[in-house]
Amino acid sequence: MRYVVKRLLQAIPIVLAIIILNFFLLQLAEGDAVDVLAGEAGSATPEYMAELRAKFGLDKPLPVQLAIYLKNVMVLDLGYSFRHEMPVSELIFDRLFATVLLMTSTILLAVGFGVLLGLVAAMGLNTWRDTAISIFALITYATPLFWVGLMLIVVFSLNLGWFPTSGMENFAMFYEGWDRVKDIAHHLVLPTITLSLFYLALYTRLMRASMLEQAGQDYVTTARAKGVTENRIMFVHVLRNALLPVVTMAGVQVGALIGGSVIVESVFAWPGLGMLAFEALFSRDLNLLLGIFFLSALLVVAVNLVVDIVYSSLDPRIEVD
Amino acid sequence: MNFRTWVGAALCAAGLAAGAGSATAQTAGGTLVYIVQPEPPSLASFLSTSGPIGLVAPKIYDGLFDYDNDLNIVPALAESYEVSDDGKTVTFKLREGVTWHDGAPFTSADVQFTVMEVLKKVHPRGPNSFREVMSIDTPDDYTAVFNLENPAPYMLRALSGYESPIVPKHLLEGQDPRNSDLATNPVGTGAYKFTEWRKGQYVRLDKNENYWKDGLPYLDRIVGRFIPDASTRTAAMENSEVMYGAYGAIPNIDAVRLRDMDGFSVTTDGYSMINPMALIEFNTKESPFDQAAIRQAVSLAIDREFLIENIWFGYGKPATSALSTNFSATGLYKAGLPNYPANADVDAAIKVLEDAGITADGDGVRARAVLDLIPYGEDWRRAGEYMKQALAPIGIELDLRYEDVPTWLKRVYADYDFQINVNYFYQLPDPVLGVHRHYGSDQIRQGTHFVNSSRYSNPELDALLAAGAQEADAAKRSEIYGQIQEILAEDMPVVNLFEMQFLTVYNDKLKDHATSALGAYGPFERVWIEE
Amino acid sequence: MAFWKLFARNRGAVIGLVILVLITVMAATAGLFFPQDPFSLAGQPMSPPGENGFLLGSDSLGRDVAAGIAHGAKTSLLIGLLATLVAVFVGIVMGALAGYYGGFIDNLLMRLTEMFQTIPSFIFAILLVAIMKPSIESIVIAIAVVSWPAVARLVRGEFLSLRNREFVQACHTLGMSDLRIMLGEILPNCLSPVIVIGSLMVATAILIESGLAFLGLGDPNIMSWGFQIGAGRTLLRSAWWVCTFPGIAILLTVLAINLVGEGMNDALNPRLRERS
Amino acid sequence: MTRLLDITDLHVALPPESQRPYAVEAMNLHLEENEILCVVGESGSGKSLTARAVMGLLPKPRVRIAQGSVLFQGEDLAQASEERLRAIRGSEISMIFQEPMTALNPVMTIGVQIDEVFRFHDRMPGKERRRRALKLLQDVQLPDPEQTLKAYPHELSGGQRQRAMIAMALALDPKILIADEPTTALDVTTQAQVLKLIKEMQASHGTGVLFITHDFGVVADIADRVCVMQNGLVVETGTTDQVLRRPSHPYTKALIGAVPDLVPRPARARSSETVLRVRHLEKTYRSGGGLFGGKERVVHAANDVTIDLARGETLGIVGESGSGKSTVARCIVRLNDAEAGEILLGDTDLRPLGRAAMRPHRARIQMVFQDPFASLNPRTRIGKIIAQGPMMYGASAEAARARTLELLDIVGLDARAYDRFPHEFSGGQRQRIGIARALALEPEILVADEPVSALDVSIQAQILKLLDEIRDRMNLSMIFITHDLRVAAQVCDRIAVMQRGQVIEVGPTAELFANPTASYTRELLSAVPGKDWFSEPAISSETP
Repeated sequence: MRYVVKRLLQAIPIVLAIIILNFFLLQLAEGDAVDVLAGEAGSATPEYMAELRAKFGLDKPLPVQLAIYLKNVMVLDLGYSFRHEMPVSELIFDRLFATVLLMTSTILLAVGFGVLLGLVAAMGLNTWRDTAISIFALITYATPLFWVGLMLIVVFSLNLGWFPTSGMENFAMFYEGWDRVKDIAHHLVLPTITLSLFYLALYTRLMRASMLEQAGQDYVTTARAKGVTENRIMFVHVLRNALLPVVTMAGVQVGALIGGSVIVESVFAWPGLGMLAFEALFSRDLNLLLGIFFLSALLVVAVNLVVDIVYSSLDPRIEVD
Repeated sequence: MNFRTWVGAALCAAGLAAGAGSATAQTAGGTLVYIVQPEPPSLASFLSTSGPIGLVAPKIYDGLFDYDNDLNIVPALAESYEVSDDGKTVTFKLREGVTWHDGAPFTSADVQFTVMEVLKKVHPRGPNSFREVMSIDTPDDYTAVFNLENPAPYMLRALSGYESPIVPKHLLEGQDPRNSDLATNPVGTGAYKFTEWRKGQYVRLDKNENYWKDGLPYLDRIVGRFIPDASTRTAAMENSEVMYGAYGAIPNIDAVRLRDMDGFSVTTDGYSMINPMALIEFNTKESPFDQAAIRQAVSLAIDREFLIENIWFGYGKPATSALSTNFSATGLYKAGLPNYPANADVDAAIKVLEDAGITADGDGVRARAVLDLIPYGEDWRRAGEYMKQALAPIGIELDLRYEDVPTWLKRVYADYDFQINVNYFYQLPDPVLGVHRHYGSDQIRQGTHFVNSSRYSNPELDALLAAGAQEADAAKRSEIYGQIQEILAEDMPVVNLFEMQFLTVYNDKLKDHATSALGAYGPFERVWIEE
Repeated sequence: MAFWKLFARNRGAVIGLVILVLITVMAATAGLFFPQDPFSLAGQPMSPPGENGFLLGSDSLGRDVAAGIAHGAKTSLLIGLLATLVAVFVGIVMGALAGYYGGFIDNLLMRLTEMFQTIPSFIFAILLVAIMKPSIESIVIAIAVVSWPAVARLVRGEFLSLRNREFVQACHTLGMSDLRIMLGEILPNCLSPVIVIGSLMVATAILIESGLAFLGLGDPNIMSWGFQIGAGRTLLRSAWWVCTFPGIAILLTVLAINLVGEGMNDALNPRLRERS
Repeated sequence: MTRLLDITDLHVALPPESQRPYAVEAMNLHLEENEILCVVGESGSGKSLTARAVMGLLPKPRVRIAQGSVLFQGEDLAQASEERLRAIRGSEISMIFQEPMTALNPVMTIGVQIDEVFRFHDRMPGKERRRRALKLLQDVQLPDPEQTLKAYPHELSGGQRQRAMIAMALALDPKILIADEPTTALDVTTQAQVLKLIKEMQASHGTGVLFITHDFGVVADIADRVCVMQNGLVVETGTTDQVLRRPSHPYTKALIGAVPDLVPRPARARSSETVLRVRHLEKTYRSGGGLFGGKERVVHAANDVTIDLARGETLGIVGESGSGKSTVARCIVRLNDAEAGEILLGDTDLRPLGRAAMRPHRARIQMVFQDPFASLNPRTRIGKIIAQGPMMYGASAEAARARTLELLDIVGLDARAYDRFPHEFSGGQRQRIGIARALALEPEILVADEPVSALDVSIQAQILKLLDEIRDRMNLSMIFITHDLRVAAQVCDRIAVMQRGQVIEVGPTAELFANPTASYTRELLSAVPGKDWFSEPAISSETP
């Protein structure tokens, strides 16, 4: 528990720095939320726009705006979205579920499959299985995400009709209860596959290398010298040690994953934070964008915490107290 | 000419239409899922004419009128209207027994409040549409009398539920309409009631059981889905996950493909009130486009057919004047003007340039400029790339600059920091509403979007525009607009490229969705789904 | 020489190198085979591959897809290389300072690195490009900004372990300056892993560029594979070739770079172990 | 006696690109019940691969048995199936390794790792397995066996880990125990304990032990019979007494001759001039802790250390790992900053000097490092490594080159070394290069930190000789850090013994060896392996 608190305290300066950095970066962007709103509305007088700016607090000097924002963030008030006219926290929490769902399923699939493929490849080193897995991993990594996404839609939604093309739920039906869970799971399949294919390669390769490295360690020789079976050596001795770098990598990847999902969210109309951030950026919805950066930073910190705990449970040398 | 008009004929027509509809045994019930793209910022159609709002809000709010596909007035909240002989008083007889979604009765006070306190004050186009309205009298609950300063025949074209939604006075009075809860929680009199808006996913409207048209709407529910990626929208349409997509939701190229498939159709109906025109805006205050000759040359060098054929896949009509040919019905459009070739005329363009003394340097370049364009999608990018290629042969070398919406808006309309800009405008049902804003000196309004960013100013034209706005006589009006178009064909502060034809792609099971001139911006009360 | 021998032992790496060389040659000779501007409207729009004189077909405006791929190779490789160079440079400076001096400097620089790793990187790249306006420069900078932390961490780790090596301490006892120790003694010894990670970064940069282009954030004035894909993605269902061939080009390049990177890893790393 | 193992004409083939075709060639060897056979040799002699060949643990297919037989109780292990070998390993033949930290799986408890031996060879209930594991841990004299079962390897000390390994190896009472340098990574006192343990266990179980080592001291202490290997060939086999006292093969003779004598060499006259005075030096290391708390660990690496170094003398600092001897050395050359005390070089206190102020004094104290592989930059040519020092202090390129060539000659290297890279040299040669580098600045004091502990014994002798020569020739004063009392006896005029950061005893080498005052010094001296064999002047060896 103390460890958790400590980690969270350590994260505070980082999160603040992220907010401040992005706050000033966004000031460099031309135009503001009012321009966008007025542009979308079709027409607006300069007086009206000035009024709007005053309403959003955009007329105040920058340091004051920042100070106000930071003061509010301290009490976890993320402010009001200019464009959506609702509290940022509400907007984000609406999307958080979808993001966390996609992220979790992607990590599980990518890590799970990556570990499995890496394992198979390492065990059949230099056989056709190893080669096939390596080539598969490389190709999935090298294929642009949106291409994979669109192709999966064409094949699995249009031609085979197995999965819906997009969205998170069936909006014609509005299922309840278990049916809804099943419906969401059904919608989750294609985006998860698309997103995890990219990361799959990473974990496969890492796992393979890690297995090979661990297989050359002295303790493996010891285990052999004890007469332990090869299967146990692989699946008990080596596997657990080989997983360590994979777990570390999974932690590092989380930040990238939230961002990397923009394209997948766009292709599959998945209502996640990535797309929201994208739209917020292009509508100069400062509060919303900063809120997303804030939350995703927290998310990364939280996931890393989980990763640390998982790591320490795998590796007794690391202690979390 | 007598301006006194009863709408008996229109009423009759509406009745016929309804009768014809009922003959084909509509199925009641079902959910329509249609594409709303992008996700609207709010549902405050009284504050914003933003496209996606238009796709949702008119299902919730009614206007005084609706319009059929031939732009005839169809009564809605107003059962009939009467225009005085001098054209300065318009009396609307309102429908009785209409209630708001929250149960409150709809009365003339709502109309008065909406126009005077909301539309005239905070609607983007309201101040223009209702500029002549001085006051509105409400002799009784179901009569609204508009007192005008000058006759405003165009006003009657701006009374749809999309353009001028009637909003509930009891929910807005005493508040700043720009800050009201109504924006995200709308309450109207329309066929559907607002139920839920799941950000990033959909907005859901359910059937209004107390709708004033008996037996309507047929559908139990309509759901507007937000799907950011165009290819995915097409796939969703193909997979029947959505049944309706308008305003280019399905890219033209895919629309063409779907059109040729069983079960899907494409229509260009439903956009006559919008009248969109693709065009080029020039910065007329800065070299090189401060000379009319070079602007004419641009117009001559662009192959309008090519644009339509290869970027919009055949949907569109080369522009031939400052006004759309859709205005020929009202006699305002003038044909046979120079400088609007359907196919590029490079020789003519070069001759214009040579005659004006704009000569090429050693590299064959006469002028260099940066082309901006409206950041509203891939088609426009293609258009920009095409223009770069099309203008090279006449010695105009373009660099392309694609920026996001706020940057672009600020550059063009606030900073005037541009040279040549591709854009599109809605000409709307009357030039006063949609066209004047491009050209009038009074429309050089720095910081206001979609007005005269060319900063073209011509006193002669200003006078003609003023006259045209008030002229009630059709023949005289036609003559005035003829002159206007002639001047613009020479000066070309704006080069019209082509009349856009927006596409609506729909599943063939979806019926009666194009009964209104508003099309996708219509109320959808008669839409039904075949089993 | 020994490097080549080890490298050549990895068949995949050699294949990758051959592909990479071919792509580079294609980029260098694009002007020879396709003298026309790749943006020029060369003929019948939407021609399928092999028709109307288009080897790989033409796009919706009648631009030659093959010419675009040849000319785009230059841009894509350039973006990949430049972004990597910038990222590697920044990463080395940060990582070297942090790893060498440790303590407060290390703490500060690593917090900074952590910060950049905490920001969702692709969104951040989008943000940077949007702010700086889409152009080659802004894309390169954005990619570099989101890529350097990985290099910094790697270099820091290497410096941390190398700074306590005896040969470095020997330099201290000679009274050598810090800068000279960092540049002359430690850096050359941690270049191998940096080269390996750098090679993979080139591939990632090319992918990021295509992703940015997909979202409409490419440089419109310069032909690149990302541009082609962005321009062709709506045609995917009607004219598959417009977007598929550049996609394959990206795939091949990324694949080749990865293979070469892996080969270098194999060739460089055991040697490093053996020597130190 | 039963013959347990009979190796005949064993050839272990190396991969094609190796320097020689066979790691082990035409080996004939046998092991009897209840005996300890030491296979001794220098690095690269093939002794370890012999052990692995017996266990069937060669890194196949690159290294394999090409020819010959390994008969275990009549069964040829070279032909045995993998399944059969697995059955034998751990139950009939078991093995312990050099580095107990890496040889144990870091993420599994000792208990689980011991338990595996039972699980894979014997069907017995969990309770019984646990009981036997506890018994084993008691047998190898591990404190608190209950707790140890639950412990992870990193929670034990080096000696405890090796004991756990031994427990594991002896779990099923194997006929043969193969021990591959099991004490090399341990401190001398721990080594003595572990050797004693192995011997006791062997005696009580009647095990045949194949003991691989490079250390003749260990051989002397433990072996019944000895087999000497050189470059894959067995050059001599015989009883311990035969081989150690009457070696027949010249290589064996040379090896034995190279073992430093534990009897100190005759004392030399000590100069009255003191060049370096270290006074009350303090240095602590902190780990953990930091801004947000956590347990901070403080190690007092130098605690009130006071030593003097006279001109021309060699002062040895001896102690086990963690005693702080290296810390003191590094503080003197200012690689580490001491917190308190004085380091008086002449009249200058070096301790408080900043970088710039220190620079003029740098050249006066130079250092020779332990690891010949890590102490030379792999990317720099030898010439530059040596010449860059003088050049930094203003020597011209030609002068530096001339000086470098001269130094190469002094340390016994060819002038052609100038343009080569470190990896082209052997360990001993590299150490010579390191010495040349240190001499390049013509220092007054040379600090040598375990300069020979990574070298084979024959090379060791050469380097020690070189250091001696140089000291005399250049009138150097030397601080010599070592853990090896034999080495210290041969090179040091005086010795300071360190334990836990403190100097517990200082004195002239001969006196200190003869009459150690501190009990720890006595403990160290008594733990030196083979002291009874190699202290007697009667040994027939060519003294270095």
